[in-house]
Formats: sequence, structure tokens, C-alpha cells
Amino acid sequence: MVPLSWYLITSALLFCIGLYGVFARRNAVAVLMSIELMLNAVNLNLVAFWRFQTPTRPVGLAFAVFVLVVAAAEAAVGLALILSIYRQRKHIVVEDLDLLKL
Amino acid sequence: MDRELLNLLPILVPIPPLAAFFLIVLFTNRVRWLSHTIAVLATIISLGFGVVLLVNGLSMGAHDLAHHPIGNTIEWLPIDGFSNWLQMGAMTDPLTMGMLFFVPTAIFCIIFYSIGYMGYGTEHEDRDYSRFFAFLSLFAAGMFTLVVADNLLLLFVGWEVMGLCSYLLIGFWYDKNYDDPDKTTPRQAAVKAFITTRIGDVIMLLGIAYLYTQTGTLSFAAILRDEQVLHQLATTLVPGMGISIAGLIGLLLFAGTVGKSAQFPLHVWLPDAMEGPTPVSAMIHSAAMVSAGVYMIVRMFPLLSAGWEHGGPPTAPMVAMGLIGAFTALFASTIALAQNDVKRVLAYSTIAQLGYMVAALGIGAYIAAAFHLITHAFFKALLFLGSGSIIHGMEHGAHHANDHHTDAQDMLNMGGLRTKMPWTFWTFLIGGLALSGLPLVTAGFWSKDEILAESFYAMTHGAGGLAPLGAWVFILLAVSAALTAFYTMRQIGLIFWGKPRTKLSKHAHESSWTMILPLVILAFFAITAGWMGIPDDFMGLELGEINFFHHFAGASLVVHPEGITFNWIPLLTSVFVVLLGLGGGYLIYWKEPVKAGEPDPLVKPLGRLYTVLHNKYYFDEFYQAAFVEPTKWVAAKVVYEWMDRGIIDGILHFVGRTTGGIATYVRLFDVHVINGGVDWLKDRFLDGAREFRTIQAGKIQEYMWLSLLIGCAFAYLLIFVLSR
Amino acid sequence: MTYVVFGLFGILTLGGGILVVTSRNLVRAAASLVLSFFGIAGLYVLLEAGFMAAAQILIYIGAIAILIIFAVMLTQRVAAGNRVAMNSQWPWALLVSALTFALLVYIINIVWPLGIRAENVPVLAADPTRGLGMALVDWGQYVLPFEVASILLLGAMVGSIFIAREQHDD
Amino acid sequence: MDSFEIANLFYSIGQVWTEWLTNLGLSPEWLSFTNKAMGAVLLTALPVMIVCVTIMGERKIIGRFQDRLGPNRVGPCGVLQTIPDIFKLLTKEIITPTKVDKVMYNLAPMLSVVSVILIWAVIPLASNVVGVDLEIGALYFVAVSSFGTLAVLMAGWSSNNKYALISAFRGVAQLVSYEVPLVLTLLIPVLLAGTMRLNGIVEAQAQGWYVLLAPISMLIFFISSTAEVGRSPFDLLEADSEIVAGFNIEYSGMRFAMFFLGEFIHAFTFCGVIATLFFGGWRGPFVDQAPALGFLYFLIKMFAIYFVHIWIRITMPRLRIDHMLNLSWKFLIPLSLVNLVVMSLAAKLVQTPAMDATLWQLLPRWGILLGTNMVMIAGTFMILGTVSRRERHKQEAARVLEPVASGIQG
Repeated sequence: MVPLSWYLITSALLFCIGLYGVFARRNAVAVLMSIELMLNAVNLNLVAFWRFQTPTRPVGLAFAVFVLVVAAAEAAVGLALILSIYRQRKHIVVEDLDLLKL
Repeated sequence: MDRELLNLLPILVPIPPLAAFFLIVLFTNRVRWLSHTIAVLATIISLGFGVVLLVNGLSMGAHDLAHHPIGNTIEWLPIDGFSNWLQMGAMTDPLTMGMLFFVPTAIFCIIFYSIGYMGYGTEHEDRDYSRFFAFLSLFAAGMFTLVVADNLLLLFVGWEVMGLCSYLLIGFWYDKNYDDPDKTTPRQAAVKAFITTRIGDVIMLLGIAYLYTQTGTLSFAAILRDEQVLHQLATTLVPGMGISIAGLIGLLLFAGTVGKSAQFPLHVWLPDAMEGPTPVSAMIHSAAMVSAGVYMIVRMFPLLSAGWEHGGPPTAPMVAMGLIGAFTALFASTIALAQNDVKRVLAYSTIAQLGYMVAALGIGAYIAAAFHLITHAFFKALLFLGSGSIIHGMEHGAHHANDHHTDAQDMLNMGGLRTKMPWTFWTFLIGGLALSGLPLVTAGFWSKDEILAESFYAMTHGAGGLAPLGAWVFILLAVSAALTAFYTMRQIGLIFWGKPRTKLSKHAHESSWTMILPLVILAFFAITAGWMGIPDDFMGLELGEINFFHHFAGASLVVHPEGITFNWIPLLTSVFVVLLGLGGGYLIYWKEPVKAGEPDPLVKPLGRLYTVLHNKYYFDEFYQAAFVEPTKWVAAKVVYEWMDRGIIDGILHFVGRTTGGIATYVRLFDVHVINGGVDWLKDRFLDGAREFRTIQAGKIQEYMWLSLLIGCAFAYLLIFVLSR
Repeated sequence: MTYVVFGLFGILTLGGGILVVTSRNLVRAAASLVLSFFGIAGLYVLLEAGFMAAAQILIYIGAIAILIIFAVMLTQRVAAGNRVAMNSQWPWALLVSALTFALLVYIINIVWPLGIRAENVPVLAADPTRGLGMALVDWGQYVLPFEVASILLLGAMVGSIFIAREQHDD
Repeated sequence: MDSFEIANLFYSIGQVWTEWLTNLGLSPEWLSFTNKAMGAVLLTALPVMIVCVTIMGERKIIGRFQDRLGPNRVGPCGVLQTIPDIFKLLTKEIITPTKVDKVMYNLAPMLSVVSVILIWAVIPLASNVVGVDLEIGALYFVAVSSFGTLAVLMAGWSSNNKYALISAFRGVAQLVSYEVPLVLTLLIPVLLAGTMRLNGIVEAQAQGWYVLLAPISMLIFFISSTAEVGRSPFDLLEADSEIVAGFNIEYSGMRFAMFFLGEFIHAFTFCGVIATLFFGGWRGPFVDQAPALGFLYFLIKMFAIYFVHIWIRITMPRLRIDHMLNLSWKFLIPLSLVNLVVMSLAAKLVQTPAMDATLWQLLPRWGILLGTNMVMIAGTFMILGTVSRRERHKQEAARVLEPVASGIQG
């Protein structure tokens, strides 16, 4: 089998790609997609660890399932937020959404 | 269904009505149709559980069931610092099985009947319609808890829940007042019922506590099925009293029954309980409240009779039960002769029939008592619901005739309802005949006959004190049976025979189908329920093992009670007294029906005695003078004037003034020191915040990568610099 | 053989990922996201986690990706996707990401050195999917998180419907 | 090797094939690889071959329904009509419009066929003939179906045509909506059989087809699968009068044919899945003695269900889009949720009988499951009746008000 470290490196790389997307993309939907990439990287990690460390107990799988749930919830709420922002401002460029500034 | 799931079922039986109570009270209080739907559904679910249990129990066989009751127990309360646990749980043994069939059936009929009785969908719909169903559900939950309980404590919980519910339901029309100031109002009746039964309950609680100190457990299985424990309790004497521990506990527990099952001298609450709506009366009289008392002593019978052998000298509680039970039976029957309120007659007949059961236990006829409990529940529920239907019809008549002063419950105002309310008439007739014990056909005959046969056997074969006790029971019960048949005929004659005596009965009409259907169901059982207890050797015939109830319920005891051999004398006595009573009633009330305005035909021959009977031997007046008035005096003078106003109020006022003085000084400290300090701190914080706010640019992504950059920097610092 | 397949799916995953964060056209980015998800599902199959692979396809590709594509199309003029993709600070973002990646590789290399081949990989339990199902509803294990997750989903659903609803009252 | 049995045809053929390859000197690894590859090719070819038959059959049947002959020129009674059709489609010019997204534009038709053919990998064709007997067969089926949605979206977007895009939106809305009840009812056979393995589900139906134990689930599954396929009365994807011709408007030639191929395969594939899940798959008389019969039974069941499919297609008018969505979200999804809860409780009420249970031991389970289904059907009809009555009242009230309103305007 392919060794564990390969999976970990793949996952780390995917995570960092996602990270870059979150930091650098202008469009909010793209940011959301990047977040999904990061979550997937985490899931890959969990499943890989499960396979190589505790294959008899479904610990990693269970957590991966929970991550899946969180991802689904996040996508739904995030996209709803983006939609409602789009309705108000007619754009979703993250840089210009600076309401946090006083 | 597998055993593990099955074991969960008993404890589930009380849950649906309990849930229904909370649902109705909390959520559906304003939605009437939903309220009664929930209540009826809950009962049906409980009935379903009961039937599932019954089917499974029957398939297991009585013997297996008795030794391995269905049910489970959890550890509930730690005692002695977690070393020992008070067990709580539910179980179903053969005796419970019998109860689990008839209790839900009767309760279902009653709740279903209430839909019609409380006037759903008509202009007579009750103001507190939902509340009624909530309380009925709670009542049912209490009774189910009591039935499935596997220990005295849980049984007592159900017992007390029912006490509360009877209070709430008897006083259901709490704002009702009568023109006649002497007439008991629902409020007073409720309080009376609550306090009277409380006397018994307190004594019973003493008995439970004493039992617990002696055995260290309250579980039925641990006490009643353990011959060693029973023997120990029966042979050890209570210090200072010439009576065994089991005897004393038995007497104390029996006191609870005296209160709950309205035995002499605590019977006074039951007739007054008629002030509640009729379904409540039916509930109290058949399936729930009073049955609970008898069920408890039937359940505890091995303890009550500990040390007694079949035919041997009776134990102290048995003597008490025999004496009180038989006396109550006769006593109540005589009162019932001279009552005119349709429900009160039934109330006194209930007291008498409960006396039957208690007396049967007194002579050791355990199964006969249980059997009579079941048959009685059916026909008494039938009679009460029937009387409710009659009253309903009469009130309709009152409405129609616009006459609201004539008492709709007075039998002398009725008459001739036979043709107006045919369904009610026929079902009521069946119930009445079952109550009188019409030979061979009705359920009442078989159970009464068994009690009489048992007491005759005790009279002839009993050793020690059992023979005279048996004689006492046999004779009093036989007389009572004759009286029962007589006043039943009187009642039916007055209500249904002859011509209508008032406008009310002239315009009465049949009730709705929701009220008729339960009557029919109950009438069916009022006849057939007796067939499961026909003696094996009835009339000397070899009928095989047809006495199903004896064999099934008898398995609950450690020693299976042997059936007595058949004897013609009690059978003939029982047939004779019944026919005598029925015949007498027929001659006096049916042949020449009472006409309007005429007094009761009994008034003339009985004379003064009639007045005494009509006033119930002046028991209420005696209790009023002996107990109620002195208590009131103490409450008003000693407790209120002296203790409350003088001592307690004085101390409170002193404390209040002192505290007020201190508080003035505390306030000064608060204003200057604490408030001032906090204000200063706030100003400093504001200054700081003003300095720092310039850092924020408002771009999330910038924040994110900045923070991660710092995090990375720290991580590299940790790895490459600090770890070297 | 497995290495070839691993490489294939790995390239699919990472290539898809890179396309997601770089492509200017958002629909293309979303399609690349699907590609990446598919690659990860393949990696799951290699890890003998069949259930996770199927769930990955079902949930990520069948639900989330389509949701995202919908959102893209609702918030974008369809043809005009070719604006500037990155914000002004993308070099910084690249630097930070690279730093993080280096950090992760460094840590992984300490615990699971890269050159080592996989030897005596433990054998899988008989039916991992059944085991997972049991664990999720087992009182001793994950039943509480499982229920909480269901409530989270419900909350997310209600919340997103509420947020995304068109308000007519203003 | 065992003797060649006609009763166990497929197994014997496999034996002969394997022996032949071994004799050729193949190593075990390559043997397994070759076998798998052969299986994949056969399983891919099977639906494509069946589709030639079904297209013909469908045209004939529809012709009969519409009181005409149907194709009747090529071959006896026109049964070979499909073959020239195929050649026609293959030789047509493939036009690629300008400004399309090339990759996606070309990928979409393939994806739509692939997503369907992938399903055949897990359907048990006979007791010992199944592509892969996956432990998570049912989940796999749902997962690969979701590619179809993607294909629609890709085709609609990449065509650079607003009608195609709108149609794709509508299509995806429909597919996603009906996937929910589909998955929820798919759980019922899984629940009853206690396994997601499709062959396990078929084996568990030795104790009675699930259509008898869970008729509601079957109906919901059937309706949702009709919508998933996008056939009448759910054929809004190609409502010519509103959105020209659907998401595939810009496609031509073989690419266009691929979409239709996908749709046709999809239709009878779902029938095969229904046969597997609810009608006992390859189960039938003597199938234990002769496993090869199972394939025949499976085909018969599949075509019987497909016939009903065609029947509905030719009889029912098209739904309006809001009606179609309402049907799913307001009716099918609540019903399937209730169904799921009630069925799981009811199934829990009676112990799952052992595999060798007698008829009498099975009766309580049948009774309870069928009874709860009947109760649910009755309840559904009651609620539907109330709702529709209320709706009718509302409409009548509106109709009464209408003349008044127009009078004011006039």
C-alpha cells in the first residue's frame, strides 16, 4: 500500500492550496470553495489515519462523517449569506465587505 | 416479542396516560377535541400494552409467570451511603394480569363515555372540558402505576396520585352551590374525601415504614414470595403487644384499605363523592380508587395471613377484615334501602360490595375476593355510567321543560324511563341483575357465590376462631345479598317502571352513541366476566378445569390455594336470598309502580327506622360534632390568634425594621466606593480602546493571513530556535 | 499498480485544487472543485473506505458542488466571469501558505518519515461500514454527537432558508 | 472443472473462460485483471444492447397506445428499425457552436451516459452474476446517480445559451428535489434487509417481496425515479413551448444522441433497480436449482415495470414546474419521512425472522408491515382529501369574487 506519509503530504498540500484560496480570492463563493477544499484535506487526513492507525475502530470515519455534516451545513449557510449579501450590494467581493471597520 | 422488550412493557403501561395529562395540561388546554382524543388514545395504548402482556402471560402459563414475573427493576435511591439501593420497578404476575385487563377496559369505557357526558359538541359542553380529561388521564396513570408496581412504595405513589385526583375530580365543579345550605357542595365533598382517606393513608404509611424497618425491602417478590421472611414476620412478636409483627403491619396496612375502600368507619366520604361528575364516580367506584384498596390487601394477603394455614385459626388482620368487611356489607346495604338519589344508592352498594371482598379476605378466600373485584368493577362501572346516562337524559328533560329546581338525580322524580331510554334500560338492568347476583347468568352470581361458599366452608371446617368468623361473615353477607337484590329492584323499579312522575322524566331522551357504546361493552363483560370463575365441580358435576381464574390468579401465591369442594347449602342459600330480594322488590316496586306525589312504600312499614336509615345512621352529624368542630376551634383560637398573629408576626416585624436600618449605611458605601471605582476603570478602558482601534482595516482576509503569519513565525521560532 | 492509481488520483485532487484557486471563471473553478472531490473519493477507495468514497461523491459532488454552482450562477453574470481573480495581497497569501506547507511537511517528516515504505499495514475490521453505523448510534460512543449533528443540520437548513429568503416587506 | 451446466449457464461460461485463459499461461494477477476488464466491458455493453430493444419496444407500444402501427418498414414488423437509426445518428454532422466551454461541452454527454451505466456495476443480474457485490451497493447507486445532475448543469452552462441554462436550472431543481424522497425510500429495503448490499437485499426477499411489505415505499420510489429520469409527466427538461428544447438544445449528432441514450438507459435502469429493491430481483421459481433462470426473471420484471413506465409516459400530461416541485417538497418528502419513521418502528416491533422461518413465523411481520402501510395510505388520503377540499373552497371563493373585481375595473 501507499505509505501514510504520502497521504499526509497530499492532504497538507491540498490544505495549503485551500488556505491560499481563502486568503487570496476576491470572490466570496471562491473563498467558500477553498474552504471546502480545506475541509476535504482534513477529511483525507482523518480517513488516512483511521486506515493506518486504528482500522478496527471507526474513530476516524466517525469524525470524517461529522466533518462532512459540518461542511454541508457550512456550505448551506455560507451560500445563503452570500446570496443575501449579493441582493443588498450587487457584488460579493470579499475585500469590499468591510463592515467590520468602525 | 423478545423477553427483554417484554420486560419493559409493564413500566410503559402508566406512561401514556401520564403523558396525556401533561400534554393536555400544557398544550391542548384550549383545543377540546384534541384533549379528549389524546386521553382516549393514551388509554387505548395502555390497554394495548395490557393486552400484549396478557397474551404473552397466557402463553407463558400461570406457573412460569408467577415465578418469573414480566418486568424489570432499577436501582433507584441509594441507602446507607450507596451500599444499598432502594429498588423500583414494575412487574406483572398472574394477579396483575387480571387487573391489567379489566382496569384499562373499564377506564377506556369511562373516558370514552365522558366525551358524551361532558357534552362535547353540544350547547351543554362543560367549561373546563380539557381539564376534566387531563385529570381523568392522571387518575388512570395513578391506577396503572399502582397495578404494575412491584413494591409497596411505588404502589403507595400510585395510591396517593389517585387520592389527589379523586380530590380534584370530586371537586371538579368547585364553584357549584346549592339552594339548600345543608346539602354537601362539591368543594366540601372533595375536602371530605381527601381528609378521610388521608387518615387511612397515614396509618398505612406507618405500616409500610414498619415493614421496611423489619425486612429492609419493600419489594413484593422479596417479601411475599419468600416463605422464610413471612415465617419470621409471623412468629416474631411485637414487644409490648400480644401480636406478631406481620399482624401489626397487616392491621396498619388494612387501615389504608379502610380509608381507600370506604370501609366502616371511614366510609363517609364515598357517598358524598357523588358530587363529582358521574364518570368520576364510575372511575372511583369501579376501576380505580376503591379497587386500589382491595387490590392492595389482595396483593399483600400473604403478609396479612402470614402464619395462617388453610382452615386454621385466622390471624389478627384477618379477624379485623372479616368483622369489618361483613359488618360494612350489611350496614351499607341497609342504608342503601332508604336512599332516593340514584347515585347514592349505587355508592352504598359499592361500600357493601367492597365489604364483601374484604370479608372474603378475612376468611382467607383470596381468589374469591380478587374475582369479585373484577366482576364488580365491570357491573359497577356499568351501573354508574348507566345512572350518568339517566341523569343526562333527565337534565335534558329539565332543559326541555325549563324546570331547574326539581332534582334530576332523585329517583322519586323519575319513573317510566324504560321506553324513553331503551338502551340505558337494558344495560342498566343487566348491571343491576349482575349486582344482585341473578343465578347462573350474571357475573355477580359466580363471584358472590364463591365468597359465600368459602365462608360456609370456613364456618363448617374452620379451626380455632375461623368457624365463628366464618359464621359471622356467612350470615351477614347472606342477609346483605338479599338486601342488595331488594334495593336493586327498588332502584330499577323507581327509575324505569311505571309512568313518568315529573316533566323531567317525561321529556327525557336517550343519550348519544358515545355514551351508549361503553354501556354495551361493559354490559357484555358484566355477564361474561363471571364465566372464567365457574367452580370445577359446580353442582357436583365433573366439569374439568374450567375455573380458569382460580388456577391462573392462584398461582400468584406461594402456596397454591386448594379449591373447596362443592356444597349445596351455600349455593341454595345464595339462590334463595337473591330470589327473595328480587321477589320482594318486584312485589313492592314493580307490580304497583309508585305514582307521582306518593312517598316511598317503605316509609310506612319501617317508620322511624326509615328516617334513621335515610340519614345514614347520623354518621356525618356525629363526625361533624366529634371531630370537625373541635378542630376548627383549635385552628381559629390557638393557631391563628395566638401563634400566628402574636409570636410569628412579632418576630418578623422586628427583623424587618432592623434590616432596614442597616441597609441605609450600606448604601452610602455602595454609591461612593464601588460605583466610583468602576467608573474610573471604565474611563481607562475607553482611553486604551481609542488608541488601539486604528489597527483595524476591516479586511477579513488580511486579518487571516496576518494571524497565520504570526502563528507560523511562532512555530518556526519554537522549532528552530527554542528547541536547540 | 496502486502507486500509479494513487498518483492519478493525487494529481486529480491537487490539480483540481489548484484550478479552483486560480481560475478566473468561477464556473470553471467549481467544475475543478468537482474534479478535486472526485480525486479524493478515489483516494478514499484506495484507503479501503468505500462508504466514505460513496458519501464523498453523494454529498460533495451531488449536493455541495451543485449548490456552489447554483450560487455562482445566481451571483454572477453568466458570461462575464473574467474579472480579476486575486486580491492585492496574493503574494503575501502565497508566502503564508507556503510557509504553512513547509511547516506541515517538516512535522510529518518527523513522525512519519517520507522515504519509509508502508509495511505491515494493519488489517481492516470485517465490515467497516457496519462498524461505523453501530458506532454512530451506540450509547457508549457517538450517539450524542450524531444527534447534535442532526440538530446542526436542521439549524443550518432553517437558518439558510431564513437568510436567503427574499424579504418583501421593505 | 465442474461439468458444463445449462442451469448455471453464466457460472459455467465463466469457468470455461477462466480455464481457457489459464491454459494460455496467464499469471493469476493478470487473469483477475482480464476477468475484471471483461466483466466491465460486458456490463457496459449489456444496457447499451438492451436499449436497442427497448427503444424499438417503446416505439411499438406507444404506437399501439396511440392507435397506430409504429415503425413497420425495416425487418419483420419493423423490429430492426433501431439499427438504421443508429447509423443515421452516427453519420450526422457534429456541430460545435462558437464560444462554448469546450471541455465541459464535450464532457457532459459522456457523463450523462456514464452515470447511468455505472449503476449496472452493482445490480445483481442473477444470484451469482453481479458486477461488484459492493457492501455499500445502495449508497453507490445513489452516489453515481448524482453525476447525472452534474451532466445536466454542465451541458446547460457550457452551451452558452440562455435557454439551455434556464432549462438546466429547472432540470437540476427537479433532479435534486426528487433525489431526496428517492434516497429516503431507498432506505426502507435497506432497513428491512439489514444490508446495503443489493444482492443481500434480493436474498432477503426470499421472505416476501418488499413491494408487499412496503408498497408506499415502492410507489414513492417509482414516482421519484420517473422524475429522476425526466420522463412524462415530469419531462419539463424538454418543454419545447417554453424553453425551446431543453438543456441539450445546442447539441447535435451523436452528442445529442448520447443524451437520449442516457435517458433511455436511465429509464429502464431505474426499472431494474426497482425490480431489485422491491420485486425480488432475480427471485422466481426454481431459481435455486437453476441460477441462470434468475437473469430471465430479472429481465421479465424489469420489462414489466418498464411497460408501466411507458404506459404512464403516454397517458399523463406534463406537470407545471411549481406543481412538480410542490409534489416533491410538500407531499413526497413529508410522506417518505413519515414512512421511514413508521416503517422503522414497525419493523422493530416484530423480530426479523430467521432465514429459514416458516410461513407462519413470517405472518406477523407481513401483517404488521402491510397493516402500517395501509394505515399510512388511509391517513394520507384523509389528509389529502381535507387539503384539497380546503383548496377547492378557496378557489371557489376566488371565483365568486372575480366578477366583482373585474366589474370594478370595468
